[in-house]
Amino acid sequence: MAQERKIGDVILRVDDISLSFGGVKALSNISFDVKEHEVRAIIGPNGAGKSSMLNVINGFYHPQEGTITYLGNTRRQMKPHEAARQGIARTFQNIALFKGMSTLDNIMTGRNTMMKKGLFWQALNLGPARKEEMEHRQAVERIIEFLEIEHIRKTPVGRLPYGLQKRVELGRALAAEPSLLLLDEPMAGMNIEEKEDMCRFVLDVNDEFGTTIVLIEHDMGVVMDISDRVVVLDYGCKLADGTPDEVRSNKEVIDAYLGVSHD
Amino acid sequence: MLFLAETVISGLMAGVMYALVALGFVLIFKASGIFNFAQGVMCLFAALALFDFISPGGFMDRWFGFYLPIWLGVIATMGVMIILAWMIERFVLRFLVNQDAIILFMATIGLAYFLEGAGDIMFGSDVKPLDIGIPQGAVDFLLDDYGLYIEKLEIVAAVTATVLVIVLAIFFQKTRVGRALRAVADDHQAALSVGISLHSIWVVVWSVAGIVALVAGIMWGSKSGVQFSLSLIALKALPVLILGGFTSVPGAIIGGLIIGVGEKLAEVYVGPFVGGAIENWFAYVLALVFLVFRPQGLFGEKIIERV
Amino acid sequence: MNFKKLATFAAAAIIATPLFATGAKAYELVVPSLDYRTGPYAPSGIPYANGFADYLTLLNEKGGIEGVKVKLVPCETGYNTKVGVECYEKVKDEAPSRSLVVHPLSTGITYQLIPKASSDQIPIHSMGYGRTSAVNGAVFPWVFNFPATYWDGAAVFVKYIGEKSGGMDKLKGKKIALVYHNSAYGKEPIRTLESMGAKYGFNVMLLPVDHPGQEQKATWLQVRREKPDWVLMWGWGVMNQVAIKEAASIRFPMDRFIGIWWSGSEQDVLPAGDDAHGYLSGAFTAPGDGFPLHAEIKKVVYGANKGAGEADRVGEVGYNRGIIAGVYFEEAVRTAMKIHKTKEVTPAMVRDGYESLNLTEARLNEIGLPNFAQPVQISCDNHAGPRKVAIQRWDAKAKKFDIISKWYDTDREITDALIAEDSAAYAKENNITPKCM
Amino acid sequence: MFYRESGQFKTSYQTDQAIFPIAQDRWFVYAILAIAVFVVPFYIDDYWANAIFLPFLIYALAAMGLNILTGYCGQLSLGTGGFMAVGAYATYKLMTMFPEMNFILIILLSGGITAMVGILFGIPSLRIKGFYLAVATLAAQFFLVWLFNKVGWFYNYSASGQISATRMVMFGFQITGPEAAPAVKYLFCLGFVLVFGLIAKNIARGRIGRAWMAIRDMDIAAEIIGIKPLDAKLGAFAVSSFYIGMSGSLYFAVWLGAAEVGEAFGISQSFLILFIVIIGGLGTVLGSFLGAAFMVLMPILLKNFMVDGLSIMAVTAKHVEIMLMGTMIIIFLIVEPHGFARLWQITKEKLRLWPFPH
Repeated sequence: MAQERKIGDVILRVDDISLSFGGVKALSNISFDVKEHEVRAIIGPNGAGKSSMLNVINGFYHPQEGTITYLGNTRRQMKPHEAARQGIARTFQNIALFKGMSTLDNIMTGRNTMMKKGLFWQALNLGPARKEEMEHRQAVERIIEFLEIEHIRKTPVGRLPYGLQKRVELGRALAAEPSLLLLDEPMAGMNIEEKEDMCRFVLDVNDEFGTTIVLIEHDMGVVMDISDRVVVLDYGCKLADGTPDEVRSNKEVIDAYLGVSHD
Repeated sequence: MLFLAETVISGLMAGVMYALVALGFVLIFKASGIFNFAQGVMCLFAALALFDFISPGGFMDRWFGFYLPIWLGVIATMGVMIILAWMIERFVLRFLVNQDAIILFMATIGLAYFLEGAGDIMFGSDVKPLDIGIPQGAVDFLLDDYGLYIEKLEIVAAVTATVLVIVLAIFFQKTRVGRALRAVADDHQAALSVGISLHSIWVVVWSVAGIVALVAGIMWGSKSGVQFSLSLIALKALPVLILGGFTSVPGAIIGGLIIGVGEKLAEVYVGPFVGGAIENWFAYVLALVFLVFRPQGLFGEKIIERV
Repeated sequence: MNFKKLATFAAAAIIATPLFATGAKAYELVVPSLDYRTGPYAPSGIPYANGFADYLTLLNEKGGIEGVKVKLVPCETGYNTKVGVECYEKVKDEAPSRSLVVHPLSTGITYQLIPKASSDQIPIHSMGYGRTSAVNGAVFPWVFNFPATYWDGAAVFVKYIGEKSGGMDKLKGKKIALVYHNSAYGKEPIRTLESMGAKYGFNVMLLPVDHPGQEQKATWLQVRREKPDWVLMWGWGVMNQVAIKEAASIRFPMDRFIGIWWSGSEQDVLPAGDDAHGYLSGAFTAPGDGFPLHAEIKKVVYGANKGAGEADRVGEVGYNRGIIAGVYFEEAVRTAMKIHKTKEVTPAMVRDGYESLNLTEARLNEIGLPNFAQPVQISCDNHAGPRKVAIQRWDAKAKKFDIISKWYDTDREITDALIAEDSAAYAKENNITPKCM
Repeated sequence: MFYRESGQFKTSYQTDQAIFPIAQDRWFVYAILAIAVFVVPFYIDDYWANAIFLPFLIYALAAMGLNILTGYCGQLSLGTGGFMAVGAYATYKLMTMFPEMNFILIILLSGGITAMVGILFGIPSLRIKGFYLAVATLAAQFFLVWLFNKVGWFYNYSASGQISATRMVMFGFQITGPEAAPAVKYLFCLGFVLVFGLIAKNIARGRIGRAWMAIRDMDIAAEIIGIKPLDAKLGAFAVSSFYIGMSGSLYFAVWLGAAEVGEAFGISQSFLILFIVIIGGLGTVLGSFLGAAFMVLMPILLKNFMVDGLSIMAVTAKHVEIMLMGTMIIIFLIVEPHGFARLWQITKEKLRLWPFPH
């Protein structure tokens, strides 16, 4: 079904990104691009630098070298909240929800950047602030409906099971109506059914909202099924880049995954 | 010039006195992540107990008709502090495992209230001059021959602090319990999984902190008498803590010295121009300014943020 | 469930209400005692509270004042202003007589209560503390602060220094340091000292010490550097003993170190041990238990096991102040009974009693306190009475204070001007038209 | 039995987002309010006002302020006493400089001034976290107290450094000063607390409140979804200080009438407010009220019960009271670390299901 979508122009390109912590090199000279509306996967063994790559894209890590071009703007680093305001949303490998808040409030935070009414109106809870709140509530309710989590709307997320938390986190990212969605292992630790649900949501998001998605995933079956193009990282270097089929037949990739020693 | 030296030395000595209190905080924070606000009251409690063991007319004397020699009194007080540690673990901490840090912090304030009230009921609110034979007054030959004023008590305190730190270092590095403590400090879960009992570790660490409190209590008690205000020295130890880092024993010492010297210099050289009594807030502001540049304190573990 | 909660609350509220109405009983003279037997200042608060309580117990044992029993209502404040106010509100309407007078026993509580008690028509007796300008009874009709004020203390100390220096003109160029508790109380003498400094040409060096004052290294280093000729101290609590110890360490001569009366009780000097020998302080009562009254208290009160404290602590400095506060109260009530010709006096009548108080040496003799304190005569324009202060010296070997000087008069030229200025400012701020009642 | 939600359908998001969505809760709150406004003022006397109701209301207001900072935004502060002092001294200066100024305006301005000071001392929070920040806020506490003690301008150079409130009259009622009727003082504070309680609730459940809670629960994730830490944290410091400043203003002018900075606004004040917040429940407006009620009433109840009820000597009672307060705090933290507000919620949930246990 992925074939029917119109893949657009490149919206994000990273060029020669290098990142190190102290003396440890996390990424070296990574370049790849992401096109509009596509599902782009980043794969690689543990410690390959996948999460670091996402952290660079949304401004949390600041690379020592290289540039990121997003929507025509080229830069080396930015503040995470700036990235968010430009339409980059993400989920996290270890769930980073706001544990003390309800599902509804968590997802509402995703729309915070779009809410403009000031302290004064909010304090009085009258007129504009109230209207704005209701509009956004409606948008969030659509997402809740879409993710099928109506029943846990008012539950504090800290009390939810893992699979549902992952779903809420996706909801929070979606609430920001991102143009680029970064998913860090959205299916880690899930059982088959949950994974299938999650796959469905990811593809639906891509289909219905046309959101460009960059995802990290370990389950090769899932990756090969849902992604348009795949980047393979190993020890912070890019091994391969191409369609799932191309990558699957790449010798270096096979070596890396089968654990053939590098001389 | 001589006066400057005197001020610096006084500051260093005062710093040692602060460090003695800060040490107790560090031990407990390191091993259990608890910010123990009761440390100051523990100093008071230990000093009160010691006084009542060794003094004619004290609690012991009144109830049993005899009192202990100083060395035995010190040992007995250590016993009291260990029992106290056990009780704190048994009746308070055990029920608060895995709570938020702020809840534990509050619990220690509750504990401070309790000990304050209990100490007053048991030992009375009078000022008790604690005299265990620590020399008082200025070092005579320095004052007479060189015009340099240094207090004997503070030299004793400095030596005691040095010995204490060495003993603690040996305890942590060489003994089995000490290694277990360090393991717990590094990673609670991992330590538990290799069979270290958190309960007994907490008892040990609170006991050690109690004994450190006793040492601090003796020093401060000899200096200003044992009474209620002794518990307020906790407030003087806090800037030392943020400067040195909550988890570092050497940090507590170095932090204490920096704070001591800093506040004395400020009070003596800047104070007169702004109306004086600036040393209290100056210590905090010094620590604060320092923190802005090094958020984890002087020797604290570097904070690495992850998602 | 909700109702149950409410019910619990209601039950609790009933307990919270001050318990009134103990049935139809004989008229009693209610006097509250805002003790502070707990907290950081308890060592100073306990002897005073005991002296006051013991004296009133003695009065009752002897049949009360003109046959009317005194009802002492203690309320523990811990020297905390807010608790003090709570105490005041709780006891002020205590049956049957209401509170006839309030001794706030702390500068902070005094300042709180001055407006409140004035509007409730309850006299305040802040004995040797509180607001100095309350000397002016036209502005502060409900407040009494005899037998002396802080400003009198400061003035007397300067006089004493002048005398020891060989005359007031010898004060020129001298340096006098003031080590003070950094609070309203500690700041009291500053203005007096500065005015006197201007008059006599000495320099005043101010050294504030923050609460609680366990660490005074920096203060005494400054004393060492500046080498003042005299050090005065307005200290409180642990600050006193630490200061005395520090002064001894830097070898500051004790006979040039004078504390105000609240820095001059046994609890302030005992912890400093032999170092404190020769330390001076102001006094408005004689120390010791060598008076007939003390013997009587020991026999009647402690003999009947009704003592508030321990018998061997009768006669401490703080204790004697408690006694004299009791004596003043007794005499004020007697005077009130005489003026209004009733035994069922009200607070307003007792105020008149305080304002017309005339306690002579003969009467003090009769009570059993010969040469114990200065005679007191109060009038509307002088609520502070004699305003005389003596100097006492600590003998560390005998462990007792001795009065070593004559009773000095205050410097009225300086203090009266300051009092007039301050009370006028208060009157203006609070729209009071000064008027004698 | 009567506590049931069934039959109450919400037909719009607005009703769903009301403060008390359940009808019985609403009635209960209305009843309490009715008692507070129409019953209490007729029975209140000086003792009830000065010992119980004024401290309760004023501490509740301060606790709301600290709750915004610590409970909602997760920034632990021990500087509350210092910020209350800012409010009080601002009020004093405004009162004496502009005697004709409207008293409500004075209080609001005092809050505003405190908010600015709060922002200033909040700046380190951008770098410093947790207990380090808590200790750093003590710098504010000690510095502010020193400043008001030392600089004569703040207390109009009065001899002792005490400040005392001038008489303020509004609508013909005297609000400050010893002659003010207890009912007037009570209603004045009640008005403030109710209005600003409502405002706190509104802010907390909207965009700004969510941003604070996001920072509290996970500051890094909050930044990644686009919340500016600078705005959120300093905003919390500002709003929190505004509340604390107002409470300091009422505390000084309406309740105490006179104050000395070291005594009235010392570190123990900071701890007291923190206790109220934690015992009441972090991150709830209701908790600020429950916590304040507990911390104000408990010592008085204990004291009156022991001294008047059991005839224990006042001094022993005081020691026992301190011990019991400590013990109760510990027991309470063990039983319900999330405070009274959570306890209240659990009770309601139980009630909803009653008589079935689950």
